[in-house]
Amino acid sequence: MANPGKKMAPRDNGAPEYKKYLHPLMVKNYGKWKYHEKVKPGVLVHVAHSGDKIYTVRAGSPRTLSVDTIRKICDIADKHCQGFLRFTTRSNIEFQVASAEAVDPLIKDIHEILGFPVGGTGNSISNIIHTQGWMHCNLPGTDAAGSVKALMDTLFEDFVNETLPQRVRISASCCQINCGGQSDIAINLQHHHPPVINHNNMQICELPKTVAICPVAAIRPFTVEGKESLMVVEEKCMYCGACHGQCPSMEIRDPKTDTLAIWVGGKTASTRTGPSFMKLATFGLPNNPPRWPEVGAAVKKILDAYKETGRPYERIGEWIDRIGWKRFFEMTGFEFTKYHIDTYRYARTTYNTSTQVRL
Amino acid sequence: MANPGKKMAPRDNGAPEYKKYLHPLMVKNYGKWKYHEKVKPGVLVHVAHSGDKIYTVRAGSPRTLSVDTIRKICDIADKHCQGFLRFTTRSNIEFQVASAEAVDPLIKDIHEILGFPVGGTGNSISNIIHTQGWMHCNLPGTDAAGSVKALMDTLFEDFVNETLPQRVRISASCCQINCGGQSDIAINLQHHHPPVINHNNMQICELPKTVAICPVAAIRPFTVEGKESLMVVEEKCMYCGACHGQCPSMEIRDPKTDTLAIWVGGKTASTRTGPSFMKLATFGLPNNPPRWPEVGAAVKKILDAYKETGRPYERIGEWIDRIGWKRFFEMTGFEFTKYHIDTYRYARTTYNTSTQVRL
Amino acid sequence: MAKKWKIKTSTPKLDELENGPWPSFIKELKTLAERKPAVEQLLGQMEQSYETNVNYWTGTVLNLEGYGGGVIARYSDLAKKFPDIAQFHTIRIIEPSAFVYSTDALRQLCDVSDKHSAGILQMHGMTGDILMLGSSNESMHTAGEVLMENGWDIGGSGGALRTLACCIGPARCEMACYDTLEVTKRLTDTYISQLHRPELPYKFKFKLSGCSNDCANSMQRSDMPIIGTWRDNIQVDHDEVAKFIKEHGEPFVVDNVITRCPTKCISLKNKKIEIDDKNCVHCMHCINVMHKALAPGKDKGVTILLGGKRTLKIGDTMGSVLVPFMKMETEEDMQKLIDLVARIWDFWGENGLEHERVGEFIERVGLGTFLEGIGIEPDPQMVKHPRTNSYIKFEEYTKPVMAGESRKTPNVTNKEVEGKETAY
Amino acid sequence: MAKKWKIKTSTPKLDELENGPWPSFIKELKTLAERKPAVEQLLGQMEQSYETNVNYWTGTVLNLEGYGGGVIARYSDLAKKFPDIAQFHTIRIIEPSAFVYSTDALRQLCDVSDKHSAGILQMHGMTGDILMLGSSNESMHTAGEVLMENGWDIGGSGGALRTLACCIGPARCEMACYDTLEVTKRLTDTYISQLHRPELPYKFKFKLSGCSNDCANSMQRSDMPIIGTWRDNIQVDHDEVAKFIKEHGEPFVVDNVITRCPTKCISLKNKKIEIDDKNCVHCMHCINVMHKALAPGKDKGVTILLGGKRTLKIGDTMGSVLVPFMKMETEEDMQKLIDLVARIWDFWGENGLEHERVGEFIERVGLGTFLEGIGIEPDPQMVKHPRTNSYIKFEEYTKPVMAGESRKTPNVTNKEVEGKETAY
Ligand code: SRM
Ligand code: SRM
Ligand code: SRM
Ligand code: SRM
Ligand code: SF4
Ligand code: SF4
Ligand code: SF4
Ligand code: SF4
Ligand code: SF4
Ligand code: SF4
Ligand code: SF4
Ligand code: SF4
Repeated sequence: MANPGKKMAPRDNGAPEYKKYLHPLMVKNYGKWKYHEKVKPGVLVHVAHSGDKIYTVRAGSPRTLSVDTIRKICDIADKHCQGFLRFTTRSNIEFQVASAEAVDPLIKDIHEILGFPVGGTGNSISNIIHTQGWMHCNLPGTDAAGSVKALMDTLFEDFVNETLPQRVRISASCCQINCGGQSDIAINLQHHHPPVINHNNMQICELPKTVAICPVAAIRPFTVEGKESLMVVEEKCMYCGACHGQCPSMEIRDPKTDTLAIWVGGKTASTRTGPSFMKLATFGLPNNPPRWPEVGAAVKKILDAYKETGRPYERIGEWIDRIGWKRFFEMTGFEFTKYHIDTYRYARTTYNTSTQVRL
Repeated sequence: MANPGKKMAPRDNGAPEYKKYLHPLMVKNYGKWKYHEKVKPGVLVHVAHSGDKIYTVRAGSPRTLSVDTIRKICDIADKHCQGFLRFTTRSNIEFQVASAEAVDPLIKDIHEILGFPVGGTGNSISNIIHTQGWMHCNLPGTDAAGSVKALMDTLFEDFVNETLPQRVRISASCCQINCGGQSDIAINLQHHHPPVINHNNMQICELPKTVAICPVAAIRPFTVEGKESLMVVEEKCMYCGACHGQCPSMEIRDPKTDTLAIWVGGKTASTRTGPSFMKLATFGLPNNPPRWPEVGAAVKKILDAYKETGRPYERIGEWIDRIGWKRFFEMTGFEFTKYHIDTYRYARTTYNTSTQVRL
Repeated sequence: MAKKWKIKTSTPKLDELENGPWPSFIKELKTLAERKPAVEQLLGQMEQSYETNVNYWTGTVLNLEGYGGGVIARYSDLAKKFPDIAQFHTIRIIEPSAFVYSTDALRQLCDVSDKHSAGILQMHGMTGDILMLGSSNESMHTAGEVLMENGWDIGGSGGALRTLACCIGPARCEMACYDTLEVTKRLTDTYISQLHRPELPYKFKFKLSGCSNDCANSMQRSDMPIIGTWRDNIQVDHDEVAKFIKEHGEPFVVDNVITRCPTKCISLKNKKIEIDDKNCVHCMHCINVMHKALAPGKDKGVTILLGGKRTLKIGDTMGSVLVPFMKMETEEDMQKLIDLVARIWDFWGENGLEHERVGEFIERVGLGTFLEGIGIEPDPQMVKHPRTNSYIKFEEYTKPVMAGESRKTPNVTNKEVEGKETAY
Repeated sequence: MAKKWKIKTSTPKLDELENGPWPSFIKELKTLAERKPAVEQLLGQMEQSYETNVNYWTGTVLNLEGYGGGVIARYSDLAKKFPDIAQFHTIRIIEPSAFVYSTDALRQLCDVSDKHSAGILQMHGMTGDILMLGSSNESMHTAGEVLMENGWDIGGSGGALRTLACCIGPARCEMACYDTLEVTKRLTDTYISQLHRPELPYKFKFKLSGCSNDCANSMQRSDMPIIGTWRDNIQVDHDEVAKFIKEHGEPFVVDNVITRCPTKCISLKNKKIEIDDKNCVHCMHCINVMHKALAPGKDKGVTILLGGKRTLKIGDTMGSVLVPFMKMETEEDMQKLIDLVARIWDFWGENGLEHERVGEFIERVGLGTFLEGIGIEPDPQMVKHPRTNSYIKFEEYTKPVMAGESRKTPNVTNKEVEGKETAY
């Protein structure tokens, strides 16, 4: 056991040896899979060239887990899965078994011992990826985990069923930095005005760095009551918050005016239409803990419209491209405002430079 | 007759009364056309709801016409077309007759009296639109009309026949300002270095305007031997020539280094894929009067590749989009260089941000 | 009229441009050179350019007195050698809509050109004007006056409105969705003063096409493209559809019509064409291919776009949608259009920088701000898609600066935050 | 281990997040709160945030001595009220490739977390790390040391390389075109020092996906996406194609496969699938839909992209193609990749500004200049299309300025032109 006072000796262990952590069927058939099939929502079977089959049961997870729960997860994996399991890139838990018969008893234990749902495969809404929020980050204006929990309750049926036109990925982030990243539907917190500066608390050493970080050169050195500080040229500032990440005394957040925005059509896969950025659907939703009902209602509107008119294999962005943004705004009832029109660097490339309009 | 010395009295005549200049069949069936058909290359027939037919014969023209030739054109129109004719948006001449039988005698006169070819309709290469060049402009680095004449000689068969996958529009411009505009294939003159300043000839009054016109703020006030002048920050300048339009003493042209470039895929119609900008195909072609053979050869390469693999209704830009730029450069033999990669304002939007590559 | 002149200048380079099947502009010039010394000297100067790759024209601003814009003045740098082209100006004459002429009208132009300038007419300039080349400072006034007397007028230059241009439209095209010729004339007449006198931050061009095929090249080459369209259903003649399918075969229709529709809203079911007109974007393609069977709807009008221009300064721009649909039939409709133009010119006129095209202005202030300035509601059809970045400037807080509005001391945020508990 | 603790803090707002069918993170915390005062106080602070919408964490830079990056330090602004979370740091632990675990390994992590921090594990952070929340300045060292002793390692923060992440790839997916798990481990091990110690202008992320489906979200969320592909023909099992068509019908295949191919290079002729592989862009769509009948080719490798990141400063970027194809099987291939990374880090490292992601750097200097800097030939596959503006900077004349290279006196052009004849 280490001595807390002692300086640690640098050791470059590197990545854990994943090979020790693979289910035996994965080791055997590594790189030799032939195809997969859907068994039922939350359950997939992968068939190897050898004829081997591996059944995967995907369970939802709140991502933030107590060690107590993880130990229970391990118990289940020991009992059913030869002591192996994995997590997905969306924080779901995947348990693997070697036979079809083993699936239902496994699911039973997941439900009863963990109380976690099984789903998230195929044309469902998988787990919402999200960020630290008020649990840990220094920058949040909202609690991503909280709004995600409330939203997943609302969308629960779409996690355990596969009835959407295509998979729907959702992310939620607690500030404009957006560590949650792009998704079919992305929720984030928006700032409504330039940073407010706490001149008393100004950390002088950071000033030049803070000046340099502003993408629109809105920050200038400034002297207040003899003390060096900074000021912000309001016309230039577009409330990005980059300075706030650099300097805590540039306060970009404002509990009175910060709101939530919803974005649609982000996609990372290069399938068919290629990756695409998320686009603003609606903004100005109140930051309303503990259950953010307005966010749930807005997401529902998008999903209802998508379910009504989306075609198979059409991701949300592709669906909107086909029906047109006019129809999207009509169907969802969101207002299209001047704020939806881009104003940043590549704004002009987003204008409709054709006569192609729906009338 | 006006007195040359006398100040003219302002008169706002406005546009000529086009109604007086319409062929009688056009007047009668104005707005009541039903469909058209191709008769043969250079000849179209438009059929009205009334059953009337009007035959249009399209003749090529060098655009720059002597009054002598125009009078001959008038003679032909008087003889065959009831005294009416028109020009197209690409400087072709259109003669109109009321019956199929009248077509060939008209063509005979066009050929014999004018020596102009008939063609330019449908899937042909129509007249090349072009600019003033050394005949009149103050900015040219080449003679658009000359290179166009030489090029149309080369492409003559494609004017009088309709054997391309789709219409091909070509334009030629004598400087980077490019009054000729975008086209399926566009030729222009490229500058290779920042403007050279003639300090002796500097028109002082223009200096602030010239400083202001530079899109990249490369021009700064400067004093040479006590005289006010300007200087150019080379790193910033991208040789656009905007300053030269404003101030003749900012000489952007250089007979030793100016070259010609060829661009492809410009399109103004919103059909199918929407309008698109022209893209750099090749550059550095010598500015080689009187017949610019290198330009003709390069255009030929593009057309040959297009003829070989273009599909019906596919404009050049749409064709390249389908086969990919890699193939385009392979088929034409043009080198893809770092200069083909955009460096201007929207450069990033032109990068391939997907895994979609042809291998 | 002018007496014969013997060509003495040798032009070996230019002579090579008399060869080949395409009509030669050099031949045109030589015809004239026989009786016009200026044209011979023009050939001489051009020959020298062909040898040196150097241009010998210098331009300055020159106005037809009382009229303002419309003349492009050129002085030869080789005037010592070629005295008759020391001044060699072009007059930009406003062409009739859709470039239609009676031979009488054309002959009249020829006579003016022959008498008062070099006898060279370019039919037409890229903007659309009739270009009459080769007047001197003096003869340009005479030529101008004669033209005026005969009802012609001259086009724009400098910071003025430019001559309009349009496609043949309803005069001879079944695709036309509005009267391009008439609207072109009406707008020209309405704005004739702006065509003569520079009043705008910079040049402004209208081009009018009867449908999305855009035969007038308006999208790329005009500040305000006005393009015909319709808002009801495409007219389908089912008998003609059947004939077309019989003639060309189903695969042809699938490959060349169905799969080419940008929104995939047209389909072939049981040998019948079905169109989901709600999703049609009026691109014209299916109609172009099957023009006997399909036709634009009956409830026609125009889409109005803004901001197209060539590459100078900010790189090429195309017009972008300003008014997705507007009727263009009655006097009222025309007044609406004129009102719209007024609002644009007012806002851009007040806030645009010198030499700033309207597209550059929109790029600088942003389309949203621009719409607010001219009093038009934002519409999702104006954009390909909404913004992709979260950098929204909520203007209830900070308004963007307009040109001329620059504040000496910038508005800064340096308020104190309310105290936060601190602990360590 | 830790003794039971009685929760006294009331959290009415948070309690509402215990309702509903989805697993509750609040329940997770409450479980721990019963025996961990820090977690109870965490709940207390969060409850206050839920009431005020104010966040109460302040961050500073804190390094695990001798290791550099890997800890995200947090100090509570409410430490007076909640003393046990005065320090509440997160340790970023490098996860195994593709997030696979034995229960032994997981239990080991649980024990460390339970003993030396709050007992909260996030599986996983958005970058891919195992996040162990709730250490103090002191316990973080102990926790770190125990982890190290057991073979774990910690992830990046600040200007360091970040923990890599990859999809399940060959371990359980038939689409995988290369060994994402192995390459992830190899790269991690190779660059472990960069993961610990900030040496780069700013953070750098690799994400690895076995095919274009990009299940690791690499395109949008990593500086260097490495994505599997192939360069020979798609493998077609014609019997399975026939079965698929029989089962789903031809129209389904046309509507969902044929018409969805981005380059329309796949067609259905006489009930047979034909692919013009030269035009296939390896998008995976047809294979996704007909995955029993179609499979990626046999000559597999990777496409390497560069420059993806989230929105900060320049707006979102996606990776763009750097190497269209590269084999990724042998030790040699791996060395090539490592060499490529070295060239990128060298050039960006030398010329990048502080806090400048590689995508921002490329945007600033231009892709062409960047390629030259790292010694890679331009390839048309790197762009959607060549430039559309004529503003080419021919660098034989003027070279772009690199960061740090700013010339005090700018290079100016003020040479005289050779005399031109002037006349008037
Ligand atoms: C398990 C996982 C990989 C991992 O290493 O963890 C995975 C596994 C599979 N993905 Fe994925 N994808 C996984 C995250 C993703 C992501 C990333 C994400 O969700 O954040 C994407 C990119 C989404 C995007 O574009 O924004 C992704 C885009 C795809 C696609 C492309 C979808 C499309 O746009 O067409 C396919 C192809 C398909 O659906 O046939 C795909 C297909 C698959 C297949 C069918 C691959 C296979 O043959 O095994 C796997 C089962 C899918 C299912 O859920 O039914 N997977 N897949 C990830 C599960 C996340 C989860 O818990 O829900
Ligand atoms: C006469 C003219 C209009 C005028 O007022 O002068 C004209 C006339 C017609 N155009 Fe056009 N177009 C004319 C210039 C253009 C231009 C502008 C240009 O060439 O600079 C374009 C835009 C080109 C571009 O996108 O860059 C143009 C794009 C079209 C298209 C769309 C083509 C496409 O991309 O699919 C059609 C539709 C078609 O081909 O079926 C079209 C169709 C037609 C039709 C068939 C319309 C009709 O039903 O009468 C006419 C006969 C076409 C032919 O030549 O076979 N016309 N057409 C112009 C002839 C120019 C010439 O002398 O060659
Ligand atoms: C004559 C003409 C070319 C031709 O041979 O047909 C022409 C010739 C000139 N153009 Fe142009 N432009 C002509 C149509 C165009 C077009 C095409 C069009 O209007 O459809 C364009 C592209 C569209 C646009 O407006 O951008 C065009 C874009 C320019 C520009 C670049 C504007 C820009 O913002 O990108 C300039 C330079 C400027 O405005 O500063 C320019 C400037 C000029 C000047 C005035 C150069 C100068 O600054 O002295 C040229 C005078 C030449 C001369 O000696 O007569 N010309 N110019 C065309 C006008 C004839 C007419 O009135 O019919
Ligand atoms: C913990 C995590 C969110 C989560 O709940 O999972 C996170 C949390 C933070 N991110 Fe992040 N980012 C996390 C993944 C991401 C991702 C997603 C990814 O890596 O796939 C992104 C988008 C991709 C990218 O790299 O751009 C992301 C984009 C940022 C940015 C914006 C970078 C940009 O250039 O746009 C910042 C701000 C910065 O770098 O200045 C940032 C900064 C931060 C900081 C360090 C805020 C700060 O400056 O103090 C947050 C610390 C929170 C905390 O208290 O732990 N984080 N961050 C993720 C890291 C966990 C892990 O190691 O596994
Ligand atoms: S999104 Fe913002 S507030 Fe949330 S974890 Fe990331 S940096 Fe922190
Ligand atoms: S919020 Fe962004 S734009 Fe505003 S001052 Fe800070 S860094 Fe600059
Ligand atoms: S392209 Fe340039 S040189 Fe040619 S006419 Fe236009 S402005 Fe003059
Ligand atoms: S050529 Fe263009 S970029 Fe260079 S100094 Fe002149 S205006 Fe500026
Ligand atoms: S733009 Fe349309 S209406 Fe005008 S000529 Fe072309 S096809 Fe006819
Ligand atoms: S006009 Fe264009 S968008 Fe409309 S149905 Fe025809 S092809 Fe489709
Ligand atoms: S990215 Fe491709 S290889 Fe990796 S898990 Fe997804 S489908 Fe399989
Ligand atoms: S992988 Fe994509 S591009 Fe290739 S054939 Fe299939 S659908 Fe077409």
